[in-house]
Amino acid sequence: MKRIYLDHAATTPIDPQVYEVMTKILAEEYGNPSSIYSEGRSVKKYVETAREQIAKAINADIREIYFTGSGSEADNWAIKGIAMKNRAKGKHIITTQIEHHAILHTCEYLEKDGFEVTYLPVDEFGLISLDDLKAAIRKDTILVSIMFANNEIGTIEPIKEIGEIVKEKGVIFHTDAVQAFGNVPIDVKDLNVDLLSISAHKIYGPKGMGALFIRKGVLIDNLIHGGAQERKKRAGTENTAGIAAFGKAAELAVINLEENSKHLQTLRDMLIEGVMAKIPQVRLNGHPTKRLPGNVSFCFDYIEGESILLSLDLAGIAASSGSACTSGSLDPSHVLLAIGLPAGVAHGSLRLTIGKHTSQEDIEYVIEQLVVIIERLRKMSPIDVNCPIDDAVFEDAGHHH
Amino acid sequence: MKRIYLDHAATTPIDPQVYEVMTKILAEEYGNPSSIYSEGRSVKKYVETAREQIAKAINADIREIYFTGSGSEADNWAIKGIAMKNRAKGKHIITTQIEHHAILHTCEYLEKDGFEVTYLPVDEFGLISLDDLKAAIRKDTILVSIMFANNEIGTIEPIKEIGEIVKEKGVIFHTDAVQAFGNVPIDVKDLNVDLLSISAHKIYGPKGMGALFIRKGVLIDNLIHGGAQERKKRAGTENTAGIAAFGKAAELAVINLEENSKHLQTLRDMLIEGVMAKIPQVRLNGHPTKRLPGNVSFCFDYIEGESILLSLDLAGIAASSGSACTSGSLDPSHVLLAIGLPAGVAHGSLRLTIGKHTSQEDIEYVIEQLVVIIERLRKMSPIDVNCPIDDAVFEDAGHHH
Amino acid sequence: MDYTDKVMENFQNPKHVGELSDANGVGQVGSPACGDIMKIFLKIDDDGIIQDASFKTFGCGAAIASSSMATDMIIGMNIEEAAKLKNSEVVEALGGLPNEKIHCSVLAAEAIQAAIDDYKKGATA
Amino acid sequence: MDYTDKVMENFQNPKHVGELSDANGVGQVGSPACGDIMKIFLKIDDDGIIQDASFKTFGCGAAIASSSMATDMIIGMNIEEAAKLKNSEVVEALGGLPNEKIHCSVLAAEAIQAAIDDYKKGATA
Ligand SMILES: Cc1ncc(COP(=O)(O)O)c(C=O)c1O
Ligand SMILES: Cc1ncc(COP(=O)(O)O)c(C=O)c1O
Repeated sequence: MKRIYLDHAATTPIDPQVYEVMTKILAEEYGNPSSIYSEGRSVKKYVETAREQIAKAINADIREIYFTGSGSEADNWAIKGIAMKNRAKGKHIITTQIEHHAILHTCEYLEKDGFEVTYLPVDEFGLISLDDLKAAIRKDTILVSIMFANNEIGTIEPIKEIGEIVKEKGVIFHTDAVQAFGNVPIDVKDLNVDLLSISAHKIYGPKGMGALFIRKGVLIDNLIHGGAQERKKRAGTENTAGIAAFGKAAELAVINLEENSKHLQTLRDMLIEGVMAKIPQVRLNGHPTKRLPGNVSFCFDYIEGESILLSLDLAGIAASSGSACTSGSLDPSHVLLAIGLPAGVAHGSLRLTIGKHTSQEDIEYVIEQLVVIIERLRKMSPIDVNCPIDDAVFEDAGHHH
Repeated sequence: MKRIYLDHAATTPIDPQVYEVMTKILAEEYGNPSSIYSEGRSVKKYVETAREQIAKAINADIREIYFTGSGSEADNWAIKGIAMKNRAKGKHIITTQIEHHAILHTCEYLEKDGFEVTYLPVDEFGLISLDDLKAAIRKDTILVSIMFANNEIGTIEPIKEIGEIVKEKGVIFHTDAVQAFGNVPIDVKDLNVDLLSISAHKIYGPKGMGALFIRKGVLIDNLIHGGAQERKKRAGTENTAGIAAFGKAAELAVINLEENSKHLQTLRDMLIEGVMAKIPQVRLNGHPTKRLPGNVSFCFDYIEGESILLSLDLAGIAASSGSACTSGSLDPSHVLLAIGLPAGVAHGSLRLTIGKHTSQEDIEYVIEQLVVIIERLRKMSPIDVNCPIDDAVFEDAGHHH
Repeated sequence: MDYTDKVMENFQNPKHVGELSDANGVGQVGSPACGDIMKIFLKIDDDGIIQDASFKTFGCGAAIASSSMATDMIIGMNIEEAAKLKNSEVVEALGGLPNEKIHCSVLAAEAIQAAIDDYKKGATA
Repeated sequence: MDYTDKVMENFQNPKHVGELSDANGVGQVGSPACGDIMKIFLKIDDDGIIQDASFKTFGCGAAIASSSMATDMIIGMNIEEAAKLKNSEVVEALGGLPNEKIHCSVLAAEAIQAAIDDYKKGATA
C-alpha cells in the first residue's frame, strides 16, 4: 500500500543530497577533526563548512554556532547553562506553558534546585501575551525562554516583539526554534535572540544532531564537559557525518524556504478547509494564520486520538496525536490543555504535518479517509452531541489514573 | 601516498558492515521510533536490536543500556547524574588523576558546586593503588569513578578489585570503558560496576554515539530532560541510524575480540621492541603488560611531540601526541605528568594506536621512518644528553605562558 | 505501541459494537479526561445467562479491542461467571497488551461488573 | 592545526639549522616545560651587519618554521634593524600562524634580541 507520511513535525525523511554528504563522510572521512594529521584536517573542513551553512541560515556568525547531539540537548544546555552561570544574579526564569518537554522538564528540574519558574499562559490560539511577559519580568529574572513555533498546534509566537521587551530589561532570551527552523525565515540579528535551538531531523537531516546558537558575549556553563571541541563549550568527538549533513540540510532548507513554505501552506489550507467542511464537530487547534505552514491540528469531539491514528495507519497514513515523544503517555497534551480544551476533548486530537513531498492527491485521500474513520469511531463512542459527558462528573470516577 | 593510520584510540574508520546497517536506516527507515504507526514501529525494532547487541556485549540486561550522543555525554551523565541524585547523602567523589577530560572537567565543575573530589595518584605505570582507594573512601563518598583503560598510555586498571572494594563500602562505582570496550572482555556482572560508559566511534562505529550502562536499581538524575525516550532517562529523538550502527559494531567487536586483540598485541609488541632497539633515549609510557592490546606510547627525549607528528604525517603516518581532544592545547598531558614525567619530557610524547587493519609491513615502515625523524629532529634541538636542560631554571624564564 | 495481531483484528473489526435495544443491564466506567469511557450493554435471560452483549467505547485501540474481546467472551456465560472475568483473561485472549495499556482491560472487566450490578438492581429491567 | 604551505615548507626544509662555530652572539629563550626552546646563533661583522645566522629549536612545527624564517629574514640586516624585527613580520612571512601558535613567532623575535644582547655584552665575542 502506498504510504502517506504526514508527521513531518515528528521527524522527516533524509533528503537525497543530505544523504550523499553524510555517507561520503561516513565512508571516506573517518578522521578525528581535532587531529593535526591530514585525515583530521580534511574532515575538519567539512565541519567548518557546515558551521558556515548553519550560521548563514540564521544570519549568525560562525563562532556563534555550537553543534549538539539533538534539539533536546540544545534546549537543556541553553536553560541549564544560563541558569547555572547566572544563579548568583538571580534564580527566576520565565517560559510558557506550551513549551516542548525538553524545556518544561528542564525547568521543573531547576525548580527542585531552588530556581523559580514562571510558566506564561497562552490564549485560545496558543499565543502568549506581551503584557503578561512584561509583568512577569523581575529584578532577579535571568532568562526568558519562549518557543518560536509550537510543535503541536503550530502557533508562531511574536519572537521579535518578545526579544525587544526582554532585551530592554537586560535579560537573556532563548528560543526553541526546532519547529520553526526551515519553515519560517529566522534572522538572529533582527530578532534580538541570545540563544536559539535547532535540530537536524526536522529539516530532512539526520536524527541525533542539533545546534545551539549562542550570541557572542553571552556567557554560559557547559552541559557536557571534557575535551576542547566546539571551542571548549561542548565536549565529545564531533559527529562529523551528522554535522556535515546538518549543514547541507540547512543550506537546502534556506534555499528552498519560500517555495517550500508556499507549497506546505497551500496543502495545509486545503486540508483544513476540506476537513472542516466535511466533518462536523471538529475544531482547528492553534492560530488560523500565525501558524507553521505545514501544521494542521484538529480535535474531533467524542473520539480518542490513538484510535484515529491506528485507523489512519491502517489506511496507509502516518499522523500523530500530541507530540511523538509523549505518544507512549496517557496524559492529554499539556499544550491542548493550555489553550483551554477540556481533557476529554484534548484526547481526541490529531496532528497532520505536511512535508515537501506531500501532494495534493495525498491531501485529498487523507480527507476522504478521515471522513470515514471519524464517522466509524463516533458510531462506536458512548458520547455524542445528544449525550455529552460532563467531565467533572467523570473525573471523580477516574480512579484508574 | 599510502597512508598508515595509527590513531585508533582517537577514532576508527567505520566497518563496512556497520556502514551498511547505518545507511540502510538512513535511507529507508526514517520513522520516529516513538511513533505508533508502521514507520515508527519498524525503526523501533532496529533500536531494540541494537540495545540487545550492546547488552550482550557487556553481559548486561537490555533495560540497563541507555543510548547517548557520545562517550563524553555518558561520562558527564554518570558523574553529574549520580552526584546530583545523591547530594543529600554526601558530596564526596573519588576519581583518578589520569581520567579523560570528560571525567576530570566534570568533576572540576562539581567542585565549584560544593562537591569534594579526591583525585587518586597513579604509579609510574599509571596504576592506582588499592590501598589509596580504600583510604580515600569516606562516609560521605557517593561515587567512585575510575577508568577501565587509559586512552593515552593504555594502562588497564584493576577494575574487578576496585569494584569489590567499592561495593563493600556501599558506594556507587562508575568506569569509563570507552577505550577498553571492544579491546578487552567486559562483563558487568562479574565486575561489580554500577555504571559504565562506552562510545561507538572507538569500535569502528559512527561518531556522536555512546551509551551508558546503568545497573538496575541505581538511581540517577537525567542529564538531558525532555521527551520520554530511553525509558524517560535520556530525552531527544533517537539517533536511530547511529544506534543501529553502534549495535552492529558492538556485535562485531565481541565476536572478533580474541582474534583481534591477539593481532593488535603482536603488532604492538613488535613496534615497541623495534623502536626501543633502534632509537636511543626513548621511554615506553604505561604498563609493560597491563596495557591495551593496541596501545603504544613513547616519550622521546629532547624533542617535541607535534614536530614528530607533522613529520610522520608527511611520511604518510597518522599518529597522536597526548589525546586527540587536547591536541590544540599547549599544556603537556596530565596523564604523563601523573606518571611522573617532567613537563619537558612529556612534551615529547608520541602515541601510536594499532587497529584491525594494521599490518606487519605498516609497523616495519613506521619504525624505519621514526628512526629517521627522531634523529633529524634531535639534530635540530638545542638540548641533548650532553646539554640537558634543567627544567626548573627554564620554568622561570617561561614568561610566555 | 506494539499491538498484537489479535488486538489489531479486534480494533479493526470489533465485534458487538453498538447499543442493545433490549438490554437489561448497562454499565459505564471511565472518564473522557482519562481518555477512556466504556459502556457495556447486556441482555440477560431469566436463568442469569448472558444472551447478548455489546459495547460503545471512547478510547484507544486497546480499549476498543478489549471491549470487543470482553463482550465476546461473556456471551453465553452466566452472570456469576461473567462478574468474575479477570482483566488478565482479556489480556491473554488478546495475545497481550503493552504495559501502559493494561488498564484498558481492567476497564472492560469493570464495565461488565457495572452492567451486571445494574441488572441486579433491576434499574433497567 | 592548519599550517600554511609556507610553514610546512619551512618545517620540512628548514634553513640555517645548527650551530655556527664562529658565532659571536648566541641567545636562548623558552623552556622545555612550555614545550619550546629556541637558540639563535649570530655572526655579526664589525659594521654591525648580521653575516650569518642559525638556530637550534626544541618545539612544534610552528616553532621550527618560525626559527627558519626569522633567521633567514635577519641575515644581511644590521643589528639595530634585526633587534626591531617584530613577531608579526615573521607571521606574515610565513603566510600566517594558527592563533595558539603565535607565541612561537614571539619566541623567535625574542631569541634574536637575546643573541644581539649577548653580542653587545661581548659575552661570546
Ligand atoms: C577514555 C575516554 N573517555 C571518553 C572519551 C570520549 O568519547 P567521545 O569522543 O565519544 O565523546 C574518550 C575518547 O574521546 C576516551 O578515550
Ligand atoms: C519544539 C521542539 N523542541 C525540541 C525538540 C527536540 O528535538 P530533538 O528530537 O532533536 O531532541 C522537538 C522535537 O522533538 C521540538 O518539536
